Amino acid sequence: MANAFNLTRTEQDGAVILALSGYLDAHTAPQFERAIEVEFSGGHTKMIADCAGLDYISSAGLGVFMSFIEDIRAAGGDIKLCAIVPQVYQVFDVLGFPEIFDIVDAQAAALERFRSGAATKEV
Amino acid sequence: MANAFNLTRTEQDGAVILALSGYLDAHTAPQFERAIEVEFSGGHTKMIADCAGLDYISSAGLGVFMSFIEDIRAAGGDIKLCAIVPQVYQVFDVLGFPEIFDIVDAQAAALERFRSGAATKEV
Amino acid sequence: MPSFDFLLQVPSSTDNLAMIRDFVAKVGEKAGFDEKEVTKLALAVDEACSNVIEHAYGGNNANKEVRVRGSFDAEQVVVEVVDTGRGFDPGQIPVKDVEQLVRERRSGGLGWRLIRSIMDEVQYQMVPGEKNELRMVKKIRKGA
Amino acid sequence: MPSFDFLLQVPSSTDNLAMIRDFVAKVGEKAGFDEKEVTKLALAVDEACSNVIEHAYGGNNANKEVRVRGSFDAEQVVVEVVDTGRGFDPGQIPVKDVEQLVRERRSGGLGWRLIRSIMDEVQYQMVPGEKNELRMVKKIRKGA
Ligand SMILES: Nc1ncnc2c1ncn2[C@@H]1O[C@H](COP(=O)(O)OP(=O)(O)O)[C@@H](O)[C@H]1O
Ligand SMILES: Nc1ncnc2c1ncn2[C@@H]1O[C@H](COP(=O)(O)OP(=O)(O)O)[C@@H](O)[C@H]1O
Repeated sequence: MANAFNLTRTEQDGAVILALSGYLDAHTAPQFERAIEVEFSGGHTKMIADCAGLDYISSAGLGVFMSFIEDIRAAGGDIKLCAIVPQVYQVFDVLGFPEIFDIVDAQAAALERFRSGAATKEV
Repeated sequence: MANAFNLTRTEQDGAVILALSGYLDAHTAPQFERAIEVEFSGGHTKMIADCAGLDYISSAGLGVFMSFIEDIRAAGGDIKLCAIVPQVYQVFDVLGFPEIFDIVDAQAAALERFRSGAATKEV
Repeated sequence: MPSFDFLLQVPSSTDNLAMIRDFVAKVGEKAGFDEKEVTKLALAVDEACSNVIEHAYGGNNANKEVRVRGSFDAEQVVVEVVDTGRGFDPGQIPVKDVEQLVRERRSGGLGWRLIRSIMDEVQYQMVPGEKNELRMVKKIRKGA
Repeated sequence: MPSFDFLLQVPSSTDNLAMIRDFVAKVGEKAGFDEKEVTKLALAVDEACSNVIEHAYGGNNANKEVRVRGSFDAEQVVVEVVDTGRGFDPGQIPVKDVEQLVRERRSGGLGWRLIRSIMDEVQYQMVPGEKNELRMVKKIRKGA
């Protein structure tokens, strides 16, 4: 069914990698929201959302990124996004997310940006 | 879309192999019917319907087999069916097709049955 | 468990059978049927709708509608197929086995057999001048 | 080309958004949209229906219905989303850009923006005591 959403968590070099797959809509966004909440309240502020397997996102999914990013950045961390497929990227793009979020090609590049302490985008 | 049906034709050892794939329903059955008609009127009476790629069949698809089999057998040929996946086989089975049609596991077995001149089932 | 109601209406065309199957399959999944049961449910409804398109409306006709209502609760799935075309009397369908149909070189006559073998209850009702309705019930067997 | 009419009605639950997207995607495919256009059309309707479920009905409620009508001809696809819940005035939706929403730690406020950026025409109509209807049109661009 085109409603399944999946989230797998790994850690690397002090960053939490959340690999998203499937459909992130108003039905599945709460699951993603809880995952970010758990990380943040557990003191993990360096997060990477690996979107390679993400087939679909609606505004409810985008909202999860929006509502956490300020607090995470204030705590010295960031949510970096990587490996977004074109049909999902067009949604981020039309709303202007690339100006606010750090979006890179691959996990390795996201990790590198945390390592090099690349300036976090600011709102 | 779960409506696509495809038919590819090859010949081997004097038999015509029609490989069916996708969904064979009231919408796509006419396409299969024309293919059988073309073979039969072209003098090809040894036919193998390779169902390995067939995901779905409804009674409209079954009807194509039913309406031609007598004439094809009367002309010394047969339609042998092979490689039917379980969820399609259950439809053939519930209607009693295995008692009437020669259904085997694989193309090779179907060819072998034409070669050995295995007795054609009779109605 | 409350009951859940779904409705799909499409133009009378065999081109839309795939959409009807997908709709019914999803209702079946939501009701808790396994993959095999879902496939059979979709087949029964495909047969019913193919009959509506071919017989009740006499072929594809974009101005006529095929209406499929699917609902379920903890016990059963109910699917109703409604048309506004020509009605008929299912009691008059000749009962012929496949052997006989093959001998007569018939390509039809199996749809009703499939519907009856798949569904637990089948009722056909004509409301003259209004609609024809085929109501089919499939029970949900726990742990089956 | 005649016009073709499709209708889907499902209980008000985000669980059914996938079914709505699939339905709309198929209507878009039949109308001749390419994959990219189909995805955008389904997204706009997802947003509209998510709003109905969340705002018009105030959350999942199996007793309320979300109704989606899709139709097309050679020129355009029209999708109407109908509810019988609380209506609203789209003119009152504050226009905030993403920067501002992020600063306010808001998780919402982008749905309408997406709908308007995807569809060519958007009209919202309240028929008090009866229904609310959001009508969205997307033109079919030949060879686009
Ligand atoms: N919905 C319907 N409206 C009118 N006539 C129908 C309908 N369904 C079935 N029939 C009649 O019953 C007969 C048997 O139907 P069925 O078993 O499905 O086989 P088939 O449709 O392949 O002939 C049909 O040939 C038709 O005359
Ligand atoms: N169908 C609807 N019924 C009632 N209110 C709505 C509806 N759609 C939108 N709204 C109102 O408009 C606001 C903006 O909607 P939208 O841009 O989709 O963002 P979001 O739904 O994420 O808040 C909503 O917060 C809500 O107050």
